Amino acid sequence: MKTEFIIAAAKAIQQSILANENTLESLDRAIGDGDHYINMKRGANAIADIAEELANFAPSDALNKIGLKLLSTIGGASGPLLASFFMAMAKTLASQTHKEYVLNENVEYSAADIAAGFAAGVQAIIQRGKANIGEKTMLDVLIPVANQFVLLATQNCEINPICTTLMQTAEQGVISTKDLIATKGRAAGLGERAIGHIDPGAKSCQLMIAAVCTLLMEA
Amino acid sequence: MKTEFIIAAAKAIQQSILANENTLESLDRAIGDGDHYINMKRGANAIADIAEELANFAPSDALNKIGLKLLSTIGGASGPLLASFFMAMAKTLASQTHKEYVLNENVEYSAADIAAGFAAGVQAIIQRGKANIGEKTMLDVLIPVANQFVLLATQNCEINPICTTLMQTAEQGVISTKDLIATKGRAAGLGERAIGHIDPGAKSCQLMIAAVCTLLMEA
Amino acid sequence: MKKFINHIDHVLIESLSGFAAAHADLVTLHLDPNFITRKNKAVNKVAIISGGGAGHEPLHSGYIGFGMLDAACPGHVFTSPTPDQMLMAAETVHAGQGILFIVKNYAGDVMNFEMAAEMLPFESATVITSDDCAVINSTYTNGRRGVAGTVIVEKCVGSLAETGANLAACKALGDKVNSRTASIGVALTSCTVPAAGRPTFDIDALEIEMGVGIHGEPGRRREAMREADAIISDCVDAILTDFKTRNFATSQQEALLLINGFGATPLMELYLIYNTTARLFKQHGIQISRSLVGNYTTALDMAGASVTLCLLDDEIKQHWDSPVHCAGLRWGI
Amino acid sequence: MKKFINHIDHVLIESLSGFAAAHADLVTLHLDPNFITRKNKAVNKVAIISGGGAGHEPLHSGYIGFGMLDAACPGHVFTSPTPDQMLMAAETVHAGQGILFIVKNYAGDVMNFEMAAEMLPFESATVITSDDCAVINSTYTNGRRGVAGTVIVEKCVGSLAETGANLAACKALGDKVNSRTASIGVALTSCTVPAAGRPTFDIDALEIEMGVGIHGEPGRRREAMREADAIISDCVDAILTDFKTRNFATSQQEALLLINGFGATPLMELYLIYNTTARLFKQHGIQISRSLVGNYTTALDMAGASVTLCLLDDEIKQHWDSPVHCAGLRWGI
Ligand SMILES: Nc1ncnc2c1ncn2[C@@H]1O[C@H](COP(=O)(O)OP(=O)(O)O)[C@@H](O)[C@H]1O
Ligand SMILES: Nc1ncnc2c1ncn2[C@@H]1O[C@H](COP(=O)(O)OP(=O)(O)O)[C@@H](O)[C@H]1O
Ligand SMILES: [Mg+2]
Ligand SMILES: [Mg+2]
Ligand SMILES: [Mg+2]
Ligand SMILES: [Mg+2]
Repeated sequence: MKTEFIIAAAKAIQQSILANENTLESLDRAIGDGDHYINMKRGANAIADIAEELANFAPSDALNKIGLKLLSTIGGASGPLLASFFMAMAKTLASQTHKEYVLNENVEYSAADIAAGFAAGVQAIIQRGKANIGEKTMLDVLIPVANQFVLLATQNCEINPICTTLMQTAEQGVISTKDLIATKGRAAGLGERAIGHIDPGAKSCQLMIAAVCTLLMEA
Repeated sequence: MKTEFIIAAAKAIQQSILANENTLESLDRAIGDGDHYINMKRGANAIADIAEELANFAPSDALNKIGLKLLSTIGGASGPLLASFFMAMAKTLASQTHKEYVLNENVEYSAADIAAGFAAGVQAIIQRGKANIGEKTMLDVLIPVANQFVLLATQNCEINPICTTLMQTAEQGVISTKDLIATKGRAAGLGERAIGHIDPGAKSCQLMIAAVCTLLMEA
Repeated sequence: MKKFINHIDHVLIESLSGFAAAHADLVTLHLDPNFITRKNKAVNKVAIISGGGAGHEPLHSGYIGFGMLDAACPGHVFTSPTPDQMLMAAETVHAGQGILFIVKNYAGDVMNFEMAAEMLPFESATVITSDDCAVINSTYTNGRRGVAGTVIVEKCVGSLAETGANLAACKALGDKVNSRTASIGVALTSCTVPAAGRPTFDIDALEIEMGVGIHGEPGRRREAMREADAIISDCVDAILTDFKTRNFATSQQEALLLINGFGATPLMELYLIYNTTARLFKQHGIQISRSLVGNYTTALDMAGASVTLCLLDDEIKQHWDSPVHCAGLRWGI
Repeated sequence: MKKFINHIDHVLIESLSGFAAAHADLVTLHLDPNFITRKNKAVNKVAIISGGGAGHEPLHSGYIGFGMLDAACPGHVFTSPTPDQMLMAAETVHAGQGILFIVKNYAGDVMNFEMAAEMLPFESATVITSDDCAVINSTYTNGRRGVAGTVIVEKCVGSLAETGANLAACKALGDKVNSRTASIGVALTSCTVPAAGRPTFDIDALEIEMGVGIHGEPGRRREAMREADAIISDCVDAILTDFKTRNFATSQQEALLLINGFGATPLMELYLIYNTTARLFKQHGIQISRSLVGNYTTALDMAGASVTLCLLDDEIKQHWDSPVHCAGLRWGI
């Protein structure tokens, strides 16, 4: 993996978030406080703004910087959660790096390494937010995706089928939030009234996953 | 004049005011603060409420009581002005009464006496409000009506033609306010913007005059 | 109309009762006629009485207490109170040194207070506040309206009266503060008088009313909605022009800046307005040394705000800074 | 959306700057990261820091000053602030006795403050306020929201900290006040977040949102608009039921009643609400001995109000009554 790719992925995510303003905003207006799009946009823009700076770092360090930047720009519930994700993923990847980093060089990671990093990120979200699957949060996308990712990577699947599957899993995760009662996050106060609405954080995670997968498949 | 007539007139006025809610309210909303109907209604209802009590008094005393009651119920600009009218009219009529009052008996007043009382009332409004004709206030109705009334009464006109003329004069007075810039009252702040709007106080005075004249003509 | 009310005929009494109950340590409510007095009657001082239509809360009842008013007479919503209220209030709070009425300059208020003063068995004087420079003064009209600057007049006169100053001195200070004060308001939406049940004026989503009165009276002109700084800049210009026209030098002057919300404008926006206003006045050489930001003279549920500048001198500053203990204004005590 | 703003990206900074300028005697504004501190740094006491999304003014910046907070960290409108703000604020106000964070119970706020606390080089504790009884508490959810009762917690803890009490004692008092406090809110209209540009929720002219949150979060249920007393009666019942469920006796209890406006509801209506609320609580044997009526925890331009009842004991009463000198709350000083 090259830091270049991380930067390209961050830009793809930014574009996808910006293109889904109406969706994200109206989802959070329905069962939250309406700011999820603004929060995600602020975060995505902040990362795009430091793209040049990130280019100087090893992939794991770049991911950690992204985490710290998100932590100090997003705020809200999604800020510390997404920040925790990137910082934990960075930590796991760093532990798999054994060579001194040379600028712009590729750092060798297996699909399994990256899947482990992703899973560690999701685990950090679980720890930080004390939520789990079925609580109508971003975890309803992230946990199934992490599980699939680890499974497929250890089965030595090709990148394209992995991406296709993860994108599908993420979409199913989004849809699964629709019929749930929320027990974490702002929608937890709504009881039955949350039913019928998709969780905004789940949707934005799916968008981010799709953006990165699409990029990988195009490459 | 019998106090009975004053009470009947008060009730006719009350009905006319209540029947013109929309007109009075929208006129004051356009160039005032929107409360003129509410003020007039409060005053008219308060007089209707004390009708029984009024029946015990001589006409001039009843008029004075009406003035005091209006003073303590209407408030706003129209309250002290209308109160001053009735108290001054009462004073003038009282000065024309020379016999001890016997309950329910008619007190003899010539049309000229009553016209003089009316004119004294209008004079009191002029003094209290320091306004005159052409300032887009109730005086644009009251001054021409008072002048006509005194003129016709001293010419010994019949009651019906007097009433017909006064009603016409009042209506002309109302219309005359339409093209004026206000220089007194709340509309004075509006400058040119007041043009095209009828003054609410002028309209309610015209309604009151018409109500009393109609009653007289029916009698 | 969506309001917390039970019946339009009871809004006033229920609200006054709530006010009196919430501030039972400070005030006493008298009904029929309605007026509110200080809990602890002052002795041997000029008694300060104000009043006006309801709907401008905390004005005037919220300014009853040590260092400010002795009594307030609330009228119906946006309607002047009546002389019987003022007479009874005066009788209750008179403390041997006469009565000073503080009256906002509206035909109704002026005439009702005038009639009360004529009937009053005590010595009295009246300060008429007329700080609203939206209405260009003219000998042909009944003059400028009294708006948020009234709070500054009541605070300073109340402070002076507490020192035992006589009626003439209190009136003189009130007139001075009033003359050194100018205000202008802007409405984004209309207010709705409960008894009317609908907005006093219609206003477009893209319009503002520049120079609006505190009863929703139309102002100087209807304008296009613009960014805050452009609107505020016009307000600042109106105030500076007003002082200039009245021959008050503003450059190098120390001043009190009051940003007043009309009732439905959040504090967040009022502070944003303060930020720009203070900057612009400073650019004109005015030194803002005292500030007040909040809902001090409201117009029911109108969205909008007014800017008030009061040119300070040592006397006004002293009386502004002195302790005050009211429901709506409190410091030093 | 009709607001006094220049550009949605500058609302926060311009408003904070206005706040700091208007209260330059009380506070200092720090930018990037944004936080506000007391002008005069306290010495040798627990430093109290709160924070949360902007749009609830005067919460929290308006409660910085003697007897209340040492610093506040404002987030973007309705969005939790971030750990870097809290860390810098803590560094600036730390006075040798550790840091107490007061945090309203929202996933975002709790997690951001938690991360700050983990990174903090000082001893710290956190009081999480959760007075909103609209959200029926449950082990399955992240619990009740922190709303207007937060002001009472901040006032009392601030007072105790001023006496030199240690971190554990401050945290204990904060937790106690929070547990003895219950609130519920009602919205008549939605608020509009500047960056969103349109109302957070749609609501009919004949509907209210019972149990609304201070960010316009939906509440218990959408109901038909009714007369004030009927709405308030439901609020009172919700609060009494909540205390009962939590095994707090309310009968014969002395209490503080806070009627809080959400931003666009006039004081006149808030006092009317106070009137009914106090009467109903009294009918249930509660003795209302302290009151606060006004806009203390707002939701931008939302029309609506909340009722908060805090069951007093001698300790809470003492710390509520003690002198406080902030932009948004001041007495005895
Ligand atoms: N405890 C939690 N665990 C995981 N995700 C959470 C948790 N709380 C909230 N979320 C996610 O955060 C999203 C809301 O984010 P956002 O709107 O940015 O923050 P806020 O709720 O503070 O306004 C929710 O849709 C949900 O997916
Ligand atoms: N100085 C005045 N002289 C005569 N009439 C006046 C004067 N000022 C106001 N008015 C009358 O009072 C009317 C308004 O009455 P009203 O709405 O009841 O009181 P307010 O203006 O205090 O709200 C105006 O339409 C006008 O006719
Ligand atoms: Mg949100
Ligand atoms: Mg009127
Ligand atoms: Mg009026
Ligand atoms: Mg949020």
